[in-house]
Amino acid sequence: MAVLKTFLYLLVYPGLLFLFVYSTFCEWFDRKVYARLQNRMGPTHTGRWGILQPVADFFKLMAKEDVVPDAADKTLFTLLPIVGLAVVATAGLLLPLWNPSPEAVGLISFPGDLIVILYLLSLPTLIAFLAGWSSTNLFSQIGGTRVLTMLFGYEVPLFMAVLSPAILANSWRIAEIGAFYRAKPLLLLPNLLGFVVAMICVQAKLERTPFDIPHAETEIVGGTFTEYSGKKLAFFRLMTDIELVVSSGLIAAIFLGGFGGSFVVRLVEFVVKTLAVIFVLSLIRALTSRIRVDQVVSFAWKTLAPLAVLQLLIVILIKGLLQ
Amino acid sequence: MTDQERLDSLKGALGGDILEITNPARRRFFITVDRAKIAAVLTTLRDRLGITYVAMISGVDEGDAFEILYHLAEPALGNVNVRIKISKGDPHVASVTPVLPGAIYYERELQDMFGLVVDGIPDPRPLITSDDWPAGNYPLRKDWKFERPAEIIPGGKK
Amino acid sequence: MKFNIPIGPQHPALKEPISLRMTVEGEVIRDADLRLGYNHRGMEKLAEEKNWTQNIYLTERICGICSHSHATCYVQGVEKLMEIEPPKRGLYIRYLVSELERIHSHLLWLGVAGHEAGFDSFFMYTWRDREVVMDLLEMISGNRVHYAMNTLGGVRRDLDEALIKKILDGLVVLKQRSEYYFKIGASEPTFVGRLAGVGYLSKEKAIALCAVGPTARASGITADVRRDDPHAVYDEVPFDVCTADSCDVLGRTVVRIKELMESYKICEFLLRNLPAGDIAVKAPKKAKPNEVVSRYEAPRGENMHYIKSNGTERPERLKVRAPTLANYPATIEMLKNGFIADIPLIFAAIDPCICCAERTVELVNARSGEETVVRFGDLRKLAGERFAKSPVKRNAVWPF
Amino acid sequence: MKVAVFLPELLRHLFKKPATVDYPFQKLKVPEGFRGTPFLHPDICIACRACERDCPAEAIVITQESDVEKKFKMVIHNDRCIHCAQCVDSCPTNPVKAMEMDHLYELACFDRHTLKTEWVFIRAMPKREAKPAAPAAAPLSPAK
Repeated sequence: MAVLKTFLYLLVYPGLLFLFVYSTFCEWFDRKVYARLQNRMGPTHTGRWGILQPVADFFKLMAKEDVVPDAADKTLFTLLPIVGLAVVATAGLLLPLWNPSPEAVGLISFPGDLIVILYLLSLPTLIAFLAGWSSTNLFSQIGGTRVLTMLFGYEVPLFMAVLSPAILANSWRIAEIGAFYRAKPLLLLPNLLGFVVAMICVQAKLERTPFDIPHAETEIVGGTFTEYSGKKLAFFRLMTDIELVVSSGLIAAIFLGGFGGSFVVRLVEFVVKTLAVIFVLSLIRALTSRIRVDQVVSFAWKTLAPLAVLQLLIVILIKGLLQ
Repeated sequence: MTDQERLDSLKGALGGDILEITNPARRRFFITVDRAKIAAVLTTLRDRLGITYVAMISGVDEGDAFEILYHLAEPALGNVNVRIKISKGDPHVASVTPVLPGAIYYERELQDMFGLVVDGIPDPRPLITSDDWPAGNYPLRKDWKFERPAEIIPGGKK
Repeated sequence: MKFNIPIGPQHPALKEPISLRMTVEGEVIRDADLRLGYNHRGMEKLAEEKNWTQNIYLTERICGICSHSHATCYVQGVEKLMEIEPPKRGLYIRYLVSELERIHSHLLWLGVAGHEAGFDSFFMYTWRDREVVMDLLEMISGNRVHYAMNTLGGVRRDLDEALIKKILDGLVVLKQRSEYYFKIGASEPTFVGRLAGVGYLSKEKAIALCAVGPTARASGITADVRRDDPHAVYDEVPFDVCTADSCDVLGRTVVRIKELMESYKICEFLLRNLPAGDIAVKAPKKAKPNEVVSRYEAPRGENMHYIKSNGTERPERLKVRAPTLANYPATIEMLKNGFIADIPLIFAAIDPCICCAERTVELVNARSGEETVVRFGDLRKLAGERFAKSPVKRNAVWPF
Repeated sequence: MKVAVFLPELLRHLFKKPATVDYPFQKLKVPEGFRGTPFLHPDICIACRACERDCPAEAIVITQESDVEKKFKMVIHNDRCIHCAQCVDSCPTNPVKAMEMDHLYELACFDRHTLKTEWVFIRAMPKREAKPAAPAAAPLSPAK
């Protein structure tokens, strides 16, 4: 029975099925908001208000011809999308959706899961680099190097910004951080700076405008995923969508507090908070133009990193005052 | 500046190099010069009248000879067209790119379309014809005819 | 490490086929080479086989964006050859459409610049507002792209009072919107950061390489055929030649926005001073043997047609020089020492309108890494082999 | 340096009606005078072939069916037509043109043969009092 239950957890909720449904919904939401901000209609055709469009896109891609370049390392080329999807889906399990009570320490909530989720969120970037590099296409390789170059820019500020609320809460466990801020919602305010830094870094991690440099279509065609097609591309797209859900869920859990309560309330709270984060991310996407990769690195180290350090200082000072 | 003054300044600059000069419309001058002197004439026009802009080079096949026109322009002078004649037996012309670097694409086009040989051109690759374009086919010569293939509509007649 | 990247003939940044081959070191471009000939339709040869009337529509189809420019350039030349003088009202309407076309072309360019810089919201807004001028042109001429307003001896459609009112109203909206973009686009930091200092072309180089249009004007050259060699109505219309001194893509953007403002003024002037009378005179079927050089300031720069007649219904020679060809040498100069990320911006900044050649394929052989030029015939053979080996057999057969 | 200058403009549009329409389900009206596809009024046509000669796309073909009857066949190849309406301008019939343009713009189809339209008609005689239609001089009077 316990095995069956675990399978249900992994496959249905909060595992693959839930992540698939919710991430496609989030993609639809992102596309719709982006379109409406630009005075367009966005997806309209599939389902009510086009709500099934990302699902339709996914299944359409699954049915397309799958081409592997002759010169590519076939094993790596084929494995990467699956590994990528597995990594982000695992990260999705760690979201404080399922097991938010600070007492219940178990498989998917344990001290230090914050570090694990951050680590799992770094992996897709490396996978994107490997995907670009293994497809032996000039554009993919340029895209791959750009992915890595950007990684050096935003990763450190993101870690510092995400860890500062944890330092204040004195815990490395997402559920406990959530519980701490539920108890003292006013302490969310000092983390505002970190929230802004984290939002920008997540935007860069998700490779969305102004940081969509690795797959800037007008410069390097499809970028890292130029050679990918069919099922593999569908997996990569799903990976990006789940990554969007997980990172916005992480930010929502750490920076946005909450009320707690029954399962349904918690689920609604999660959905509202992540959609709010995604809305802001879409707004940034519509608001800016793509910058160059050298501008990203200098912006990250000259602006974001000092701000993140400042945030850490603020948190440490407040922590000292509280004690 | 009136057209008469422009005409005078052109005559003054080029002097004996002009074989014929006409002014058919406002700000339009057609000068005929000897083919050997084309680079020298354009250098004079550039240095003495400040004409640095070559708008295009056009050619007409006149049967036994090519008529090549260098269309130049200058804000004050208007449009100056320098004409040379090249016999088909000896289709060589000197490159003007040392004088006017912007002429390179038009000279390559001349090579493609008329089969002229531009001597001293820095980049003699074909500009618009494909790499497997059959040699000796120069589309804008009057004796080059293109047979239009019969129209085939995919799907066949109902 | 140096390597070659092919941009085009098929590339998302290019709306038309052209091949740019970049030699890059890391992200910096060291050298650039240009290959034309993917879109050559043999129009100059074809024009020799069509009569004067048919050629209006042929020249109109040289380009989709500046269709009216080529047709007008051709028509004003042929009218000189035929020695006919179009009536004033016809000329006013003809150049009103010219200016509206300049507005639509510059708005289109602004959107494309936004898209190439990855600023899609700007792209969507400018193109939405471009619809206003497209609708006006559709109301005037009956079509959105190929207006077909020109005929030998005048224009084909008249304006009535209601339409004039509509155009003036539309211009007010457009003016407001453009001023807004000028303010907003110039102060969005990520956008300006992408444009400023990119694609530098010094004034000396621009003169030497015969750059034209906004590309030249952004390098501080005050060249504008409308002022230097006023054709038809332009010596009666007050307007300024817009220039910028920054010699970069930002300068080209500023020049185009300023030109938009000038075009609104010109349109208003033409509409308010529209003379009464006929819009066209009858044109003869044949033209006496003569030759003419016709110049016209298209949105992208100077358009030049050389037309030679031989006394028949057909031209002896029609030579067309589109402004983009004149800007290619300058583009190569601009690309050197730029970043890969700036290629689409620099290339788009000359507003390329590739109406040149066809039939060759140049590609890097991905298997060996060697660069080879594959002939079209070989490529077709390769495709055939691939098709024969392919496990899935399609029953549709391509008819050629 | 200002940051996020586009923000008010973006947010303003969030709840506004979109500028685009849901095309296949919702169609915009084309203006009066839109140039669609040319068609023939076979009862007026005098078969002068002015349209055939001036058509830049060579989309109009007129053939005589039989010598005695003055019976003509006209085919408009809509797959070649460039919708310039020069045939309407060239048509010398007065006051009603034998050639006219309709307002259709959805011309896509699966088979190019379905785009051909064909008329077989007896040539109309030019009226005595009207100006004799001279095919050599196509009038260039503008369309309304």
